[in-house]
Amino acid sequence: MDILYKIFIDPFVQMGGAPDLLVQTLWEGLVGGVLYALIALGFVLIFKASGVFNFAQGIMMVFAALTLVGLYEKGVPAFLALLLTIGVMYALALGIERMVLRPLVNQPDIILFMATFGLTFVLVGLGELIFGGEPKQMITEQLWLPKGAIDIKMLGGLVSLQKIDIAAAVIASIMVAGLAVFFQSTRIGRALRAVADDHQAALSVGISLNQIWVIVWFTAGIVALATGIMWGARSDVSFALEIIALKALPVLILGGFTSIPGAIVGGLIIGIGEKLGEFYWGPLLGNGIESWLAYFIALAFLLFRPQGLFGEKIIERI
Amino acid sequence: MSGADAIKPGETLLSVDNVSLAFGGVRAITEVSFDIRKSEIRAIIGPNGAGKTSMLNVINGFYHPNEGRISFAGATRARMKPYEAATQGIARTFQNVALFKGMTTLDNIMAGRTLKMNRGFFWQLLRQGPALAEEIEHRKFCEEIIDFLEIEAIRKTPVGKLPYGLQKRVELGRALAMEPTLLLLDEPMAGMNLEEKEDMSRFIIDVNQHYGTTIALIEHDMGVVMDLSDRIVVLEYGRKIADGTPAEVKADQKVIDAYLGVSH
Amino acid sequence: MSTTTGQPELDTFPKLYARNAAQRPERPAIRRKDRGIWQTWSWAQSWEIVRALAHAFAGLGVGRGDKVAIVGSNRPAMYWAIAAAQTLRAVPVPVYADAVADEMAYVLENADVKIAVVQDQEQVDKILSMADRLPLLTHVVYDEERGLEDYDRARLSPVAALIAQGREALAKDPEAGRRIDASVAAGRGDDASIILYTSGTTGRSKGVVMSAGGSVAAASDTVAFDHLNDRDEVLAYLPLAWVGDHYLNYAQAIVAGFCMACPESPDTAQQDLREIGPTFYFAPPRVFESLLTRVMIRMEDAGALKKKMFHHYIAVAKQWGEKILDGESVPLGARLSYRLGEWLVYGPLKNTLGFTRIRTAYTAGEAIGAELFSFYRSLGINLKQLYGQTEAFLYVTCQKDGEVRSDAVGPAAPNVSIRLTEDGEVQFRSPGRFVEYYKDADKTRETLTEDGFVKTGDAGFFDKDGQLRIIDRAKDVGKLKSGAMFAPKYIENKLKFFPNIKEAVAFGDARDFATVMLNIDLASVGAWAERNNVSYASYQELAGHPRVYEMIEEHVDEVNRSLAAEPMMAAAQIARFLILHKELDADDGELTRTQKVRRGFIAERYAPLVTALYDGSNNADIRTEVTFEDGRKGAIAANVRIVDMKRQASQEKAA
Amino acid sequence: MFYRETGQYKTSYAADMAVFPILQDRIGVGLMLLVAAVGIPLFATLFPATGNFFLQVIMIPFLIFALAAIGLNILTGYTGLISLGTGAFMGVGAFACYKLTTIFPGVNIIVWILASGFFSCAVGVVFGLPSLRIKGFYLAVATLAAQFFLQWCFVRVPWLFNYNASGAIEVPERTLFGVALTGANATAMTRYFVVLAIVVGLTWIASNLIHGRIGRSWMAVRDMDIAAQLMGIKLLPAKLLAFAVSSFYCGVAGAMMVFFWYATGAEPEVFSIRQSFFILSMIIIGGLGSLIGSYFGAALIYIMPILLGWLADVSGLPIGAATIEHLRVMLTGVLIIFFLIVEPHGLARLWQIGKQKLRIWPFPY
Amino acid sequence: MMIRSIALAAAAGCALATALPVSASAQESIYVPLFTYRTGAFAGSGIPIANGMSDYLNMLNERDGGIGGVKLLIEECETGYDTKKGVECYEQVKGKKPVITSPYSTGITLQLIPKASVDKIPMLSMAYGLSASADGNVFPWIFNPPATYWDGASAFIKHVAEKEGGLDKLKGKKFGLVHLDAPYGKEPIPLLENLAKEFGFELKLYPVPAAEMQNQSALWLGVRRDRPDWIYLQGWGAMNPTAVKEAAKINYPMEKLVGVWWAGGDDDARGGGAEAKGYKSLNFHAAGANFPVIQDIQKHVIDKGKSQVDKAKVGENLYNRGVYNSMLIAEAIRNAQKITGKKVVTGEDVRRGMESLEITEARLKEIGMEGFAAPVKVSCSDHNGHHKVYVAVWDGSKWTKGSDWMEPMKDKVRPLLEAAAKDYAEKNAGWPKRTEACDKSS
Repeated sequence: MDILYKIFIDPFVQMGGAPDLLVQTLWEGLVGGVLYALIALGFVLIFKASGVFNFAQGIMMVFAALTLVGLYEKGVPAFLALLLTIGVMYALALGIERMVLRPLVNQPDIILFMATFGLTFVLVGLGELIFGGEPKQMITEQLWLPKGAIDIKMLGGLVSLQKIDIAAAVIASIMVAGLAVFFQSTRIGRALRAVADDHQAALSVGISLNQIWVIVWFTAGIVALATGIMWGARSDVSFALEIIALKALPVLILGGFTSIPGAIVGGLIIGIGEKLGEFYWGPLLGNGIESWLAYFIALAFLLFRPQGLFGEKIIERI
Repeated sequence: MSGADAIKPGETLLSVDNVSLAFGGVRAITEVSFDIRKSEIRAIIGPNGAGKTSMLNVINGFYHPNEGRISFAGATRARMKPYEAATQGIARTFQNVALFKGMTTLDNIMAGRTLKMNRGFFWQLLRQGPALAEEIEHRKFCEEIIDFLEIEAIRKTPVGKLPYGLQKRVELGRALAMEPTLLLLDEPMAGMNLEEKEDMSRFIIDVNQHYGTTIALIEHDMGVVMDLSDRIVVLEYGRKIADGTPAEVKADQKVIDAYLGVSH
Repeated sequence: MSTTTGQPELDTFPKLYARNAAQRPERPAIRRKDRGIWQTWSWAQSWEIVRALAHAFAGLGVGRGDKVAIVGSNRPAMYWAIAAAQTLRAVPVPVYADAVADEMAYVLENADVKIAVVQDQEQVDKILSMADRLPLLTHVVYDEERGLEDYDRARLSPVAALIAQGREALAKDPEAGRRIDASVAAGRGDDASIILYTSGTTGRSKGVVMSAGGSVAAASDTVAFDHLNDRDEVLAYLPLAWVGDHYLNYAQAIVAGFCMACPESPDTAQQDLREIGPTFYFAPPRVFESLLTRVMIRMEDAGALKKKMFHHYIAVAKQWGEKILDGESVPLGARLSYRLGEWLVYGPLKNTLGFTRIRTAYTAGEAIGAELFSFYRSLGINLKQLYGQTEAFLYVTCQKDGEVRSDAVGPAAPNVSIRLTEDGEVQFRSPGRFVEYYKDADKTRETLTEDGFVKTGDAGFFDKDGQLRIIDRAKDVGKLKSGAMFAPKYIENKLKFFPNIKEAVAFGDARDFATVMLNIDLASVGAWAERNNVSYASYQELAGHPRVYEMIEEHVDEVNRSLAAEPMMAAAQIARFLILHKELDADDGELTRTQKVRRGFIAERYAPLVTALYDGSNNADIRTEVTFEDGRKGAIAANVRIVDMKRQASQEKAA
Repeated sequence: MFYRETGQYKTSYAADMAVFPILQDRIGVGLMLLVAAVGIPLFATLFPATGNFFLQVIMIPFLIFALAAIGLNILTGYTGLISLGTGAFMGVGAFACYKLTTIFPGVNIIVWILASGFFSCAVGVVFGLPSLRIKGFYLAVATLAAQFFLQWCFVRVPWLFNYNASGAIEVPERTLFGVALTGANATAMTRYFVVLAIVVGLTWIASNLIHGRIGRSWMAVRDMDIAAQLMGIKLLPAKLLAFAVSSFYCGVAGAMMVFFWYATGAEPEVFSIRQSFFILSMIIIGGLGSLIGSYFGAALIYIMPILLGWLADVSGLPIGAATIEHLRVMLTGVLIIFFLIVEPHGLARLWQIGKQKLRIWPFPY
Repeated sequence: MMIRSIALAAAAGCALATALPVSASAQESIYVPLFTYRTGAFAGSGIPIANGMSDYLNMLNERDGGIGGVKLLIEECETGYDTKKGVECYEQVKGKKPVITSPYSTGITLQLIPKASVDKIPMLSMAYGLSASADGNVFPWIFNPPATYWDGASAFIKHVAEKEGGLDKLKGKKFGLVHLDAPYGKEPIPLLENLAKEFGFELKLYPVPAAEMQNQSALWLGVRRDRPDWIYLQGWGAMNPTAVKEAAKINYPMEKLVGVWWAGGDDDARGGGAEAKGYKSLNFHAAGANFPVIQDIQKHVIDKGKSQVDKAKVGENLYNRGVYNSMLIAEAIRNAQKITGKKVVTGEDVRRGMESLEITEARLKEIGMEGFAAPVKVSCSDHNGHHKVYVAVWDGSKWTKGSDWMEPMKDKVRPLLEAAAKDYAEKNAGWPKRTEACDKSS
C-alpha cells in the first residue's frame, strides 16, 4: 500500500504542497523540451526532405557550437565568429551533399543512416583536431545573450526563470516561426515541401534535388548552431553534448519523423514529462531515471497511437 | 483443413454473405454476397476501384468486414487473421508481386511450406536429423512445383533479379507450395505480354485440373477471364452487379453498360 | 580381336546390362538432373527397371522383332525403354524428337512401329494426330504426365506405371522373371539391335539396321582403344536418334559400365555439362566453334589487364600446349609458364566450359579448323578426330592419343579395314557395319559391296602418315568447266573457320568459276557491330551492312590465298560471293537435322541468287518462304548484294 | 580462379542444400579454421610478445565482436528489425554470467557463458514486444529504451554487481582442468581457444538456423511481412524469436567480452550506447544479412582503427598521440562513408562479387 | 567462409607483429608509459593532466638527464577514457617492460588490478581507482596515494564540522551527494552512510546518469526542494561545470558546495562564472605556477617547445595534478634505484620503491615542491597513506587555498577499506596471497 501511495498519491500531494516547485519544474521541462524540440527539428527537416535519418544531428550541434567558440578563442570577434560559423555550416552542408548524399542517392534508408553515422566520426575527429578536445565556455555575453535570472514570487514561493532559458525559448519560437514562414511563403520553402511529398513532382517543378539537399542540411545546421549555443550556455561546449542530442529521438517517435509541429509538441511533452517524472517519481527509484524515462513515455504513447502524434492513421495497402 | 477436404467438388467452399467494408467514410464494398464452389475457377471482375482487391483482402483476413459474414469450409467467421486464413488453406498472390526479394526462387517457394514444417527449434539449431529430413521432404515437394511451373533454370536465382513475368510465376509457385484449398489470384496476368499470358493461363488451368485447387481470380483481360473461369462475379463501385457463367455475364446488360462498354 | 569374342554369351546389350548389374551393382549407371539434383540409378537398379519395363512391354504385346519407337530427349526412361525392347529381342527405333509430324509419321510408318515410347504431351499429340497412318501402332507410352490427365487411357500409359506394374508382376511371379532371363539368354549376335534412321542429306531417311553382335563388338573395340572404364562419365546430350548418342553413350556405357548423365533440359545442357564434368566427350566442330566464339566474345568485355593476361597465356598455350599434351620435350621455362597459364587461364577456362575432367574428347562430322582444333588441344584437352558413319555404327577411323592432327581423321579404327576406290571413294568393312537398310534392299545393295565393304560416298585419301583425309562427298566433288577440281565442302569449311561466318554454300560444278553464299554468325558479328558502333535492327540489316560486307570480303580473300596455296584447289578460288539475308534453317529444309547444308535444295530455293552469282549482276532480289517456330509460314523479301573477288595466282611454285 | 566446380554435382538434396556446396569453399573454410586453431596459436607461441598482443588485442575481441555482430545481424540483417540496444543486451549477458558464476561457482564458467545468453534472450524478448506495432527507425529508437533502461539497471541495481565497492564486475578466476580460463592468470592463448570454439560453434548454429525454416521465415518477414503472414508466418513470434536468438548471441558475446577478453573485470560503461552503434556499424559495413559479413564488419570496424594507429606509429611522423587519435577517428568515419559508397551492401557483397569473379574467371561475367 | 576473414585478420596481424618494436632499448632507459586521454567526452580533464604528467617527466630528462642518470623513455598511449582502448594500450606497452603504469581511468584500473601481480608491473592509480586497493596486504602491486575517495568524503565531513562548529553539530543536518551515476561516482556512498549513522546526519543521493551529465535541471530542482545543508560533488568531466552552473541557478550557497578533487578543474569552476565564486573543492596539491618545479618545467620543457600545453594553462589545478602524479612515479623510481642499487630498474624494483616511498618536507623542497603538496609516506600494508588534503576555494578566476591541510578520518576509513579489500579478495576466488617481501621505509 505504501508503494501505491508513493506512486499515486504522494507526488500529487507534493505538487499541491509546493506549487512554486511544480511551476519551476514545468518551466525547466519546458525549456528542456524546447531544446529537445530544436534538435528534433533538425532531424525532421532532413528526414522530410531527403529521407535521411541524420544521426549526425547531435554532432552537428556540437560542431557548430565548437566552431563558434573555437573561432572566438582564436581571436575572431563574437559576431564575426557567428557569421563565419554559419558559413562553415553552409560549407558543411555543401560538402555532405557532394561527398555523401550524391554518391549514395537511391540507396536504402539504413545505408544513408549509416553514412551519417560515419559523418559523426568525421565531425568529431575534425572538430577535435581543429579546436582541441577541451570543453569550452559558451560566449554568452559576447553574443549579447542575457545572464542571470528573473525571480518571481508566486504561490507562496519563488519561481526562478533564467534569462538565458527565456532567450532560448524566444529564439526557438522565432526559429520555428521563421521556418514556418520560410516553408509557407518562399519559393524554396514550397519546393522543399514539394520534395517531401513527392520527389518526382519536385523535379518536374524544375528544382534540383541537390540544391534542396544543400538548403535543408544548411537549415538543419543553423538549427544545430542555435541549439548548440543554448545548450552550451547551460553547461559548456564539449563532445559530451552529443549524448544529449539522443534525447531528440524519443521526441521523434512521439512527434513523427516528418512532422514539424510533432517535433515541437513532442519535445515539450518529453521535456516536461521527464522533468516531472524525475522530480516527483524519480526518488522512488533512487533518481537518475531521466536517462530512459523519455523513451518509455514515447513508447507508451506509441502503443496507443502507432502513427505518432500528428501522423495519420495508416491503412495498409496491399 | 479437414473441413475443406470434406467438401466435394461443386459444393460451396466459401460464401460471402452481405459483406460491407468501409475505410473511414469511404465505402469499399457494399453488401456483396456470392459463393465459390469447390474446384471451380471463379473470376471477380469490375472496373478499377470496384473493390475487387478489397474483396480478396476480406476473404483472406487482411481486412475485417464492417458487416456481413464469411463462411469457409462450413465455418463462419467475422474476424480472422491472415495467418489463420493460411492455416485454413487460403493462399494468394498479389497484384504487385509480393515476393521475398532477398531470397532465391527455391527459398521463396520453400517459405510457402512454412506451415507444413514443424520440426522443433532444437533440431533447427543443428539442421541435422529430423530437421534435415524435413527440409529434404519439403524440398522435394517444392521441386515438383518448380518442375510444374518450368522454372528449373532460375531455381537458385534471387527473385529480385528475375523479370516480371517469371516473378509472377514464382509467386504462384509459392502459393501452390501451401497446397491451398482456395487460391486467390490478384491480377495474375497484369503487365504480361501475350505469350506470358498464355503460359500463365495454362498454369492456372493445370493447377485447377492437376491439383483440383479452387481458384478465385481477379483479372482485367476479358478474353482470359472468359476463357478461364467457370463463373464470374462482377463488381462495380463496391456492389455486385452480376454473377454467373461467362456467357450469362457477357449477356448481362448492366455488365455491358458498366464494364464491357467501357474500353479496357 | 574384339574383346567379347572369347565370351560368346556377351553379344547383346541386355546380356551386358545383366553383367553390369551383377559385376558392379552399386556403380552408377545413369543419372538425370531432375527436381534439382542428379537422380542416380545404379546398374542393379537400372537393370531392375529395364526388366520390369520389359515385362510390361511384353504385356503390351511386344515380342521378338517388334519395333518400338523411342521419341524424346535424353532421359533415363528413354534409354531404359531401348534396353527393355532389346531385352525382349524387339527392335528399338529412336526418332528425332524435334521432327515435325510428317517426318515422324514417315519413320514410324516405315519402321512398322508397334508401340511408341514418348516423352510428353507434345509427342503424344504428334503421334495421335497421325494415328490413322499407323495401323500397326497399338500403344503409346509416355514419360511425363503433365497435361495428359484428360486423355483417353485405352492406348496410353505412363512409363512409371508400366515399370511399377512390371516390378509388381516380377515380384509376384518368378516365372515372369525367368521368361525375361530366357529372352535375354536367347538373344543372339545377329539379332537386329536397333534401327537408326539417317537424316540423309537428300531424300527420305533410311532405317539403318544394326546387329547386336556387331554393335557390341564395335563398341568394345573403341572402349579398349580409348581405355574407357566404369569410372568414366559422359553427358548424354546428343539427339537420341543419332548414331553418335547411341554409340558413344548407350553402347559404350553398357560395354564399359560407365555412367551416362542426362541433362535436366536441353536449355540447361551447358550448365549440366559443367556440373557433371564428363571424362569422355563428343561434340561436332560447330559446338567447339561456338564455344570458342563465346569465349572470345566474353573475353572482349574483360578488363584490359585480364585480357592481356588471357591472350598472353593463350599464346603460350598455342606455342607449347600441344607439345606438352603430346609428351614432347619442352624447355623448362615454357613448361613453367604453361603451368602458370594452367593455373591462371586454362584451368579456369576448362572449368567454366565443363571440360576439366575430360580424358578423351572427339569431334567429327565435318572438318574442323586447325586453329580451333589446336586451341582446345593446347589447353590440355585431349581432343581427337574420328571419321564415321551411321552405317559403320560410327567409327571408321579415329586418331590415337599423341598422333592427332586437324587436317586428317586418323588411321582405320581397330578391326576396320579401309580401301579407296579409283575415283577416291572411301570404302570400309568393320565389325559394327550395318546389316541392311530396313525394307530397302535396293539401297542396301547400292551401298554394300559384294565383299562386305560399305561405300561411304566420301572422297578422300591417305596422307603420308597413314591418316585418312576426307575431301568431300564423292558425288559432290565436281569439276569446273576448265576441268579443275571443285570440292565445295572443302571451300565451305575453310570459310566456316572464321567465327564471323556461320554457314557457307559453294557452287561451281560445271560452271566457269566458284561462288559462295554465306551466312554471318549473329553472335560474333553482332558483338563486333556493338564494338564498332554499327547499328542494326535485324539479322537481315546486319547481313547487308556495307561494313559487314567489307569484313567478310577480307575473310574470303584470305580463303582464296589459302586455296591458291594448294595445287589441286587453286583453280576453285571464290570468284564472287554474297551474304544471305536469312539464316539457313532446318525448319525450312535448308539444313539437315544434324545441321548440314542441303546444297541442292538451297540451289533450288535461292535460284535467282545463284543465277545472279553467275550473270555478273551486282545485286539480286529474292523472296523466300519461311516457317516460323510455331509452324506459321511467311515470306521474306530482300535485295542481296554480290561482291566480286580478286583471285590469287596459284602459288604452287612459290610454295 | 581457384574454383573447379566442374564435376561437383549433387546427387542428394542434403548435399545440394549444404551451406558450402562447393568443394573449394569447404577447403577454404577448413584452411581458415586450421589457421585459426593451429596457425595463429603457433605464431603466438613462436613470438610470445607480439603473439600475445595479437591474441589479446586483435583476435579475441575480433571474434567476440564478430559474434555480437552475428547476433545483431540476425535481428537487423535477416529479420529487418533495427536495434540500437545491442550494447545493453551484451551487458545483460555479462551481468547474468557474473551472477551465475558467483552464485554457483562450482559450475564451469563456459556453461555459464552460454547460459547467460538465455537471460539476455529473455530480456530481448521483452523489449522486442513493441516490434509488432512499430517498424523501421521508430523501432530502432524504441530499442534505445532498452539500452538506457538496462544501462541504468547495471549501475543502479547493486545486486547485479554483487554490491562490489567498485560497482563493476570483478571477474573471479575460473578454471577448467586446472587451467585458468578467466582472471589475470588466464593466458591469452587459453582464452583465445575458448572464444574460438564458442564463436565457431555458434556461427555454425546461426548458419543452420538461417538456412532452415526459421531463417526463411525471418527473411520473409524482412522482405515482405504481409506476404509472410499469408504463408502462415505469425509476425510476433517470428520477430520475437529473432529478438531472442539475436539477444542470445549478443548476451554470450557480452559475457565473453568481460570474462574472456577483459578477463578481469568491467564497468557498466562498457555496455553503453556506443557499443550498440559500434556493433551496428559492423553489420552495415560488413553486410546486412550475411554471416561472413559480420566477420568482415568486425574486422574493419574494430581492427582497422588499431591498424591506423599502428601505421601512424610506424610512420614515425612527429605527431602527438591525440592528433593521431583525432585523425584515426576521422579516417574511420571517412572509411565508413567510403565503403558505403563503394558497396552499400557491405563487404559481404564485395566478397560475393569477388567470389563470383573467381568462379567465372577468366570471364568478366 | 567466415574463417577467411580471420585469416585476413591474421595476415594483418602478422604484419603488425613483425613491425611492433618489441622491448626496444629497454636496457638503456626506463620505460614509463602514460595512459592519457586527450580525446573523447572527458578530454577536458584529460588534456591538462596528460600535459602535466609528460612535462614533469620530460623536465627530468631535460634537466637531470633522467633519474639517476638513466633516461626515461616516456610514451603516451591514447585511451580516450575508453576501457577497450585502455586494455589495448596495456597490451601494447606490456611487451616493452614498463616499470609502472598509471591508467588514469577507474574502468581501466579495475581491469588492470588483477593483471598487475601477474605481469609484475606495479600500477599507480593516484587518488582514484579502487579505494580498497590501499590495502597493500591484499594488493601488493597497486598504489593509490595520497588519499582515497573515502578519505575525501571524510575530509568533507571534517570540513563541514569545522564550519558548523564541531562534529556534534552535524546531527540533524542534511547532506546531499551529487554524484556521477557510475562506479566512480558511487564510491563515497558507503562511507558517508556509515558516517551518517555515526554522526546522525541525513544523506540524500543525487545521481547523474552519464548520458544526462549536461542535463541536470531536474536534479537541482530536487536539491532546491530538499534544501540539503551541504553538498558533496563527486563528479567528473562535463558533469562538473554543469553542476556548478545549476547550483548557481537555484541560488545554492556556493561555499556549501564541495567537490572531490576531480571536481576541481579550473574549467569546472570557470563555467559557473561569477556565480561560482566560493565553490570549494578538495585538493592534495597546490594550484598555480609559483613553484620551482613548475618554473623548471617552464624553462626546460615548455620554453623549448617540447610540450603540448597551452602556456596560459600551466599551473592550473589539473595540470599540477599531472605533475604531482609524475612526481610520485619519479620518486618511486629513484627510491627503487636506491634500494636495489641498480640504475635500470624493473617493474618489480619500482614496486618495492613505491612501497617504501617516503617523501618528506625536505625532499619536497629538494624537488622544488615546497608547499606544493603534503609529505607522502607509503608502507607495505598501507598503499595509500591517507594523507592530508585541503579545501580549495574558487575566487572567480583561480583556485585558492581555503583551509589548512587536514587529516582525513583515517580511523573511520581504514576499517571500511580493509573490509572492502577482504571482500574483494573473497569474491575473486583464487586471489593470490601476498608473497612479496616487505622493504623498510627509506
